[in-house]
Amino acid sequence: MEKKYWQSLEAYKELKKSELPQGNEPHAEFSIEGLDESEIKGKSSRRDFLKMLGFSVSAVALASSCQTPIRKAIPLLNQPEDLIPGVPNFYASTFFDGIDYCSILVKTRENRPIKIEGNDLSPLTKSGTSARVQASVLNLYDDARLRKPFNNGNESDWETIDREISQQLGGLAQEGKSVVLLTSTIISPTTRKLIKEFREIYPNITWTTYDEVSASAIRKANEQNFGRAVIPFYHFDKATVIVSFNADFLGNWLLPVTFSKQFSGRRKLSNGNTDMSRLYMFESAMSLTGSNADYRIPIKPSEEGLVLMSLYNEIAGISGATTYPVPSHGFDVKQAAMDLLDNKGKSLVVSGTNNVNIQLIVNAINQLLGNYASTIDLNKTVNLKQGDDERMRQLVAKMNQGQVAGLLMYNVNPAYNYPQTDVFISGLKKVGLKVSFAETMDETALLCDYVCPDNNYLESWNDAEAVKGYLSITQPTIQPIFNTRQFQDSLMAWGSFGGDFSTYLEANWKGLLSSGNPDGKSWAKVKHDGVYTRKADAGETPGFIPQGLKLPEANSSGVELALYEKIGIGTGKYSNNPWLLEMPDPITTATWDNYACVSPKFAEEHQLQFEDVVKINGQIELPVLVQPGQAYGTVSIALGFGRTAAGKAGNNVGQNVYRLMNGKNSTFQLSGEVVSLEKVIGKTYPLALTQMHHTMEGRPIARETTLRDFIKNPSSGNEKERFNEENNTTLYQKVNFDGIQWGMSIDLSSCTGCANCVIACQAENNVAVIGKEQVKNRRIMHWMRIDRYYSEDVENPEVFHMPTMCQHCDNAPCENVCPVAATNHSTEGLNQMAYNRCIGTRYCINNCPYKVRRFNWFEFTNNNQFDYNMNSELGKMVLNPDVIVRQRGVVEKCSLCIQRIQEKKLLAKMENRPLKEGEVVVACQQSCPTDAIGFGNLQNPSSKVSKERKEKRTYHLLGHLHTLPSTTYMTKVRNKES
Amino acid sequence: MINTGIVFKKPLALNAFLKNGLLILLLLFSSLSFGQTAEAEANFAVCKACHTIGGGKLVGPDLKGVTERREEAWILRFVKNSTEFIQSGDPVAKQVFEENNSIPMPPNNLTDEQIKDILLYIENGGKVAGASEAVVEQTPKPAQDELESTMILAEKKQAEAQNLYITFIILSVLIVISIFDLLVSKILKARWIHVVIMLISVVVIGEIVFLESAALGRQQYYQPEQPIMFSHKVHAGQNKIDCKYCHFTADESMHAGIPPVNVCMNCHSQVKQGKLTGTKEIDKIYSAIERNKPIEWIKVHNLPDHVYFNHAQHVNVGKVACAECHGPVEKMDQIIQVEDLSMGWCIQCHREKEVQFADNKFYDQYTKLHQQIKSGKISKVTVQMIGGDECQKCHY
Amino acid sequence: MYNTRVRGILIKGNKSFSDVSRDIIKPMDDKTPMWWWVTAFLATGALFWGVWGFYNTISTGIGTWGLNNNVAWGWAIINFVWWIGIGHAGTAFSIFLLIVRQKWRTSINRAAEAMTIFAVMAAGLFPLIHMGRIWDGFFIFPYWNTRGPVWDNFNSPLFWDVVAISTYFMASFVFWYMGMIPDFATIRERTTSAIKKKIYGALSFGWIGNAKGWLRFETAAILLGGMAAPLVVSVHSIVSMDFSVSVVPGWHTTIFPPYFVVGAIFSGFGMVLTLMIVMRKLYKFKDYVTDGHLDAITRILTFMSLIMGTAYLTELFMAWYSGSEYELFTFMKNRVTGDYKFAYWTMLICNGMIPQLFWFKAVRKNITIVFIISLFINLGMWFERYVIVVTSLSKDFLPATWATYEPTITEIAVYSGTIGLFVLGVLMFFRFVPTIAISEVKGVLKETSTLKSFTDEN
Amino acid sequence: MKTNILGIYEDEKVLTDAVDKLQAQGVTISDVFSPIPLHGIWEKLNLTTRLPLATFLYGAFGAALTFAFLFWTSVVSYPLKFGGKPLNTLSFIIIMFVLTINIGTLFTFITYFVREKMFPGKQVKLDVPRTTDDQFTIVIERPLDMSLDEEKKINALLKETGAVEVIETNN
Repeated sequence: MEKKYWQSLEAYKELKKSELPQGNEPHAEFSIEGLDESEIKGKSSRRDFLKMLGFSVSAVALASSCQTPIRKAIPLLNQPEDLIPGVPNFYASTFFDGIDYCSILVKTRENRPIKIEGNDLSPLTKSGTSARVQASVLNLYDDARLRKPFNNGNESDWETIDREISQQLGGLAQEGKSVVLLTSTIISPTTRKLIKEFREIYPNITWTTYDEVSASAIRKANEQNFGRAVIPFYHFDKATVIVSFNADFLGNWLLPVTFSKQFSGRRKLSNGNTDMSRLYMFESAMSLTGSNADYRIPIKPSEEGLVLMSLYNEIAGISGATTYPVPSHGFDVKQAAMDLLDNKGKSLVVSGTNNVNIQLIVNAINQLLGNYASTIDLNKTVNLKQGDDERMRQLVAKMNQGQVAGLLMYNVNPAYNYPQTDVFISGLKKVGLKVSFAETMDETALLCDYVCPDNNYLESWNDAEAVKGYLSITQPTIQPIFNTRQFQDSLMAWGSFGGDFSTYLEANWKGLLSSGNPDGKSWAKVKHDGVYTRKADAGETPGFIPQGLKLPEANSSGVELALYEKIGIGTGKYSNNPWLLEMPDPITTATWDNYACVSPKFAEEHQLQFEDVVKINGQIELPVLVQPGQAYGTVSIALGFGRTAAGKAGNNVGQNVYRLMNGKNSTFQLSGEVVSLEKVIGKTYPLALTQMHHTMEGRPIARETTLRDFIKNPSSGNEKERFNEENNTTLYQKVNFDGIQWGMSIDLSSCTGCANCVIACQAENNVAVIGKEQVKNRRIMHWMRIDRYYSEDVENPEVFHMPTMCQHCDNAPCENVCPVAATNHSTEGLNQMAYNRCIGTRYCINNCPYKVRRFNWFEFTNNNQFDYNMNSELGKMVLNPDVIVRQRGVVEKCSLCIQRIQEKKLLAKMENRPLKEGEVVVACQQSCPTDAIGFGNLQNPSSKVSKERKEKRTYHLLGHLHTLPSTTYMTKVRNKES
Repeated sequence: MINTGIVFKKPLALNAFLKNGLLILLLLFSSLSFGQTAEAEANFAVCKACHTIGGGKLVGPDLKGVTERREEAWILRFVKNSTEFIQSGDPVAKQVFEENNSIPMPPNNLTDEQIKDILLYIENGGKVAGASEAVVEQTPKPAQDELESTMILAEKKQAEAQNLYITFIILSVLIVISIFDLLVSKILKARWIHVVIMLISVVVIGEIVFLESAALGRQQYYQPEQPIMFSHKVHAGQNKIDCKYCHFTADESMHAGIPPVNVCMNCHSQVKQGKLTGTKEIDKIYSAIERNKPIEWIKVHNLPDHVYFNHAQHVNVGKVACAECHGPVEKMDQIIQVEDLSMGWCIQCHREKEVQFADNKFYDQYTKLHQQIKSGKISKVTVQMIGGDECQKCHY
Repeated sequence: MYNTRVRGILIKGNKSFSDVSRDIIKPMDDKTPMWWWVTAFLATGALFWGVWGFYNTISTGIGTWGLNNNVAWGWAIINFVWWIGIGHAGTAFSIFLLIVRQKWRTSINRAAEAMTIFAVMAAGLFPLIHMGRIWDGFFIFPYWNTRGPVWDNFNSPLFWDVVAISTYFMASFVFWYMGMIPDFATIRERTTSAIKKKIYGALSFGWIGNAKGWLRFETAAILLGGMAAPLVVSVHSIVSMDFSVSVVPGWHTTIFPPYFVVGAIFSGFGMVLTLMIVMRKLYKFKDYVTDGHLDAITRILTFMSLIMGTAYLTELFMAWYSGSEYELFTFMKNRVTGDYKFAYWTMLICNGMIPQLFWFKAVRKNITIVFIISLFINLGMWFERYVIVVTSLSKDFLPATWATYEPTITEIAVYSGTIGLFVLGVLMFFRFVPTIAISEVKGVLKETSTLKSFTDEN
Repeated sequence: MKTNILGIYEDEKVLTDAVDKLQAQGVTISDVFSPIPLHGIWEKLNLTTRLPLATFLYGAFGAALTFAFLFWTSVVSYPLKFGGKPLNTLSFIIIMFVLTINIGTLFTFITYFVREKMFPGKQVKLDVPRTTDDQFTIVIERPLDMSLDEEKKINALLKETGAVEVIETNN
């Protein structure tokens, strides 16, 4: 088999390289486990530790102290040709965990994945990723991962497990007893084919798909309206007016990375473009999308139907369609309706509520607006969220009736996230054969007879078709670290397929590529690119079958509950990922917890204060977080917390609120439940927020204007910059650069605050995780933070997201004050920080007006007090060997990814050519789903940053201080009337 | 008397510079010549392990004039897979095989064109076309002398390091004696003698302590025992195997790389007996393969963790000869660290070393420096001038 | 002689030269009193707690303090500046008053200088302990090294601090020691104990007190004093530049150098007052440190307090006058009315208002009240540094980063340790060194005693 | 072998007058010991010191040395850029100012002891120990060839001028 590999993203020779070794027996020289035992001893935490594998080094401290320890250099026994120690390889792959989809490149060093980058060849995600995707690489090195298969809680081996399960499955098949394969959504065509074939072998097996947060109502509504139970593909890039009801399409809903690309692409204002889409958001909790809306209207869950129906009535009234009576409510939807009508066929109405009635109204509006076949593509279906809540309910009922003899569970954790966990668990106890494929011993796996740990996706072969026609490949980038086996291989073993899944996949793909392959892409090329687009037959949009609309049942008698997914933790799959746990929520900036969000007015009325503990429904105790923009009379709580069997970082963080889901209708809904909320007198619970002050105090920090003003005057909202430029004087000569001057430019108009960059930076630069207590002490280590400011109305504020990192000032205040010259300026305009020179006076931190410098308050490596990935031999595998792990007592900060700059400079020198524009791509910029960050050479007049710098929107943060930052920001433009 | 890292560096660095200049000249010529022959030279590096061109018989025969002795087609077949060729019953091949102690030549996967290029290279007398005799023959000589003197210096300094401890002890004793005399025994009446002795001793001891503590963690003249008595003198010196044949990633990676066993096996699949150690040491390679365990070499040149050093930058881009940092490896049976690898030593070179400014197109973007060269303001561009002494060139 | 007329008698009790020697040396010869042991015990306890604080900080990290990403300097720097301020008294007394020919300084300057030495030692510990990597602290000295050699950043006020404070310590110590040499000789000649004779003999450097010796001594003293005089101004000016050179609103202001210098002398005199009242009580030095001396100090304090008040008002005015929203916020919203108003008003009342009570003669004459006010001054000056360091950092330019600061037990321990060190130092000074400059007192004794009849008559 | 005649006084005023009187009588006073500095005496004994000049030179040397060091390190040896400031910055003034004082003070201090030949632990034997306490001594050299008359005259003069005691010591 031949396999191509990426040297790096662009302009790399396609080299024929040997395949990564496959199979289950780990090669001695590749096995991280092996190294774990023999080589990595003692406190080798720094770069030398990281030089391991291909060039592993171990230090043995001698008994006599003053001697330098002996370091061993252990070469590979046989060095594979594609492995050059010290040079990264990039493999195209796909991230899919049952919920989120992303096409990615995996950066490996010495055959060890260390970073996820976006794949720019993907037509769907276009080099974007999300924070969860970025953090997924750390899951590979999670200590909680199972190292062996388990049989009734005891360690076992694959032969025994295979023998016993095959036997039992065979027996059940003969008896004709019902066995259920319960999986998360599977978008892999090959896996689906495999499951189909597997079920042919065991005809008694039925297959149920379960999504903890489902979208089955959309499928149901579309079945009623179009006769197809599908989720259509939405074109946010084609929509001029978007009205969203609780659909957080920039954060969680379906394909957030794709939608972010589309949405922000439609709103770019560079190069004289003044055309911008407009977003209306009706929602209960402040979501990431809501924070980016031009108009945001907080509504209670019970009001969603009313408002939607009014919107429908407005449009129908003008279009001459049937209107329906609506009880009066306080919301005016006329403006939205007019905007939509003005942009017929170029508008989009979406709702994230999992309620058929709501979705039927949404469909009716979109139909009236003629959006089908223009902004909504019913032929290009989205394959995510295939779960059917009704079938899941039936399954649980059957289990309780004892009708299920066997249950194989892949990538699901209903014992944690099924809304009625107790019902599920009691049902599970009645099941005879219980098999889990979980990677870790999660809540469900604990209850199973057999746990057959699946490989991490970075160790697996797979494919994915998130959107019909858009396929991508998952390929292993590392040998399985532990004695685990891919789910598909397990099925093949039990179905006696012969061979393994990689050959099965290849065979399937060869067949797939033989037809409908216009470019004639080879299998090798597909593996190289990671993506493949099948020729799509245009297909006709099916006719609309009108349905009678009715308002959903709604209970508005008390405090209404609106559950939501956090940008970091999501549904709780990655609750043991310290990066995600510590990622500040883009809206609340809270880390490490979930909490009950209430509106300021509500809080005042109920005498609730930040960190007061409330009891929800008399059972769940949660701290209060007063959230501006939260709909009055509602309370919002994030899902995904309160895991009890996630691992050392994620156990017992926050509270599990899945049981508060609304199951009144046939679907499980995040909102709609009415809860009681009582204050626990005298009890508080500390919350770790990274930002405690939420307004700008009238300072010109994040600048904004409206589209109308911007068209009239491109520098509107940014008048201060001109003033500063004209009035700045200095005693000193301007810094003179030759050849290279690095600069960054951040478009606040594009940035949605999704925090992908924060995690990308953390992964790239070995940023430490410090735990809740230290975050609470305001000591977060992230080099990049996203400042979030509110303005205007406290009940419904306007939101700014402002990524802030080291500005690399030419007149840097921090440089002047360091007594030991540990920080100074480079000829390339970088503010350099020499960690090993730093003695930790922290004067630079004080004197940095942007407060972007971070101090190592403790030793964060090999310290049991900070028991996260850097305290585990396995967890440290994720560290980037090009970046040193900082010692206690030194100051660190954004280096503009100096290691990437140096790497690309070296490459250019080796190839005897000048550096190309866009060649050096920094970590935060690479995977930004909205392309808000630009980076390049300011001395090159044709570079993107140079051009953006000339734009009228551009300003320097705190420019009046005359720090001359190399980083500039561009005014946020809101598309609203005033 | 003590290596300050600065005082001693001057002449050394100067020598290094002279020597580099010549080596660069050499490399310049080679890069100017035809690409094919340059490649041939690289490919011939493998052959050099057993063959010479006019240097007499090593393991295999002297290849000088081989194109006249044998037909091209014969050579092609032999080179590609000699064992197969011999077994096929070719009498000439068999004869050659037996003449050379029946040591088979390992098969190669070179293309016909590549082999032909090598032959052309051999015909040329082992020189890249275009390079003049004088350059090749004469330049290495002074350089080698320099290296030899470096070697002597290294040994001398090693001895000096020994003396340092003795000095330290003697002076400490002197201080104690003079204090004793001053307070108790009072043999010497002239007190200024005590004062002078103590002052001088304190200054010298202070200097020793300062320099020794500066050298803490550094390993100049470090020469550990290796698991295999591998001699660079034999391989790089006598057999003239190119450094980059074994340390083959030095051109493209930050690590020069310790060769994996399969590189050893390229030659040692045939060469099973060493001149000095017989089969004892070479057998360790085979045993490593049998036990499926890599050889655990002791790393000699260690940099602290906070230093990022990239071999490709220096070897490939900067055209720095290996010996400039590693010393005369081809004269060492066991590798010894010649330089102290201190930051001062690095910086000193960065200050003096000239960048391949005109030759590498990467540097085209430094327009102001180019102008200065044109206007004659500066004669050369050193690494320092493009920011080579800045923190984040090495520390990140 | 005009000063004597104005001031009245400097030394009371019609002392002869040998009376002076006997009185001042007596406490050194007496049995160590009980209060000494008790205080020393307490101070040692505090010192040990401080050692724990040091250990905790060095072994675990600066994270044991209450600092955060925004407020990166806290108690350590506050206390550092506070101690340095206190350390200004010695030089101010010895040199400023020497220059303005205030002869009444002679009874106090030795103690004040000793206080300076110990205060600067206590202060010097803070820059050390507050370093993240104390084991690499030697990087701060621009010594010849094998790293290039790489030097220091001479633009950094912290580097200036190192230079200024070590110079100040050295100059103060040298000046202090010079002054003690004739006194040590006096003890050497007076004592009957062989050990003391040996020790003080060694310390006296072989002083004989001949004319040439006195000439050189006096010249050297004036030269050292003359050179140290600009140091009094420069040291705290440089310390103030730690703040004023930065960009932080509330720090970035040109008034800081004079404001700090005056503040330092103010706090130093405050501490001298505290110490002198204690000393004259314990050692019955009322004849040497007379009510007149205390009165003089209180008068100076009144004036200093006025300057301090003016400086505070000027800051507020400048904040308003600058029109900078950041400055305005820091001063008006954050300090005067905001979260830190307690600290701000404590500072203002203790420094600007309470010392104004000294306008009343009744207050000046009542030593108890004077003592209490002197404590208030010490407290107020501590709060001044707290206001400057913490409020400015806590809420600076970007509201997103605003964070609050609270000290931890470790920081308090370190502070108490330095207090312990200071007190212990002062106790040692009380015990083993003549606390009043004998020869200098003798120098002024004649002038005043000859005028005794004159003053008595009036 | 010389001896000294010592006149011991108990009051500085008396001593000062005595010096005047003795000098008027043509007696050479070789030294005066006192517990306090006697400012008037120095001129009378024609004593001067060049310590101020030395201090000035040290200061000048300190300033020059400091500037040379700062300039060499920041501009020549290892130039590093800090916050857009020129390499040769105004900040030098502050360091120069302080180090000038530093070097001046230290060297003055050392010079004083060198000139006085004083060092820690120096053993001295005072003829009149109370000169460090409350007595003043006038020292008059008595060469071996001095006549007894003359000696007597000096003794009488000393007594006359208020000496409480006159003694003779070997030197």
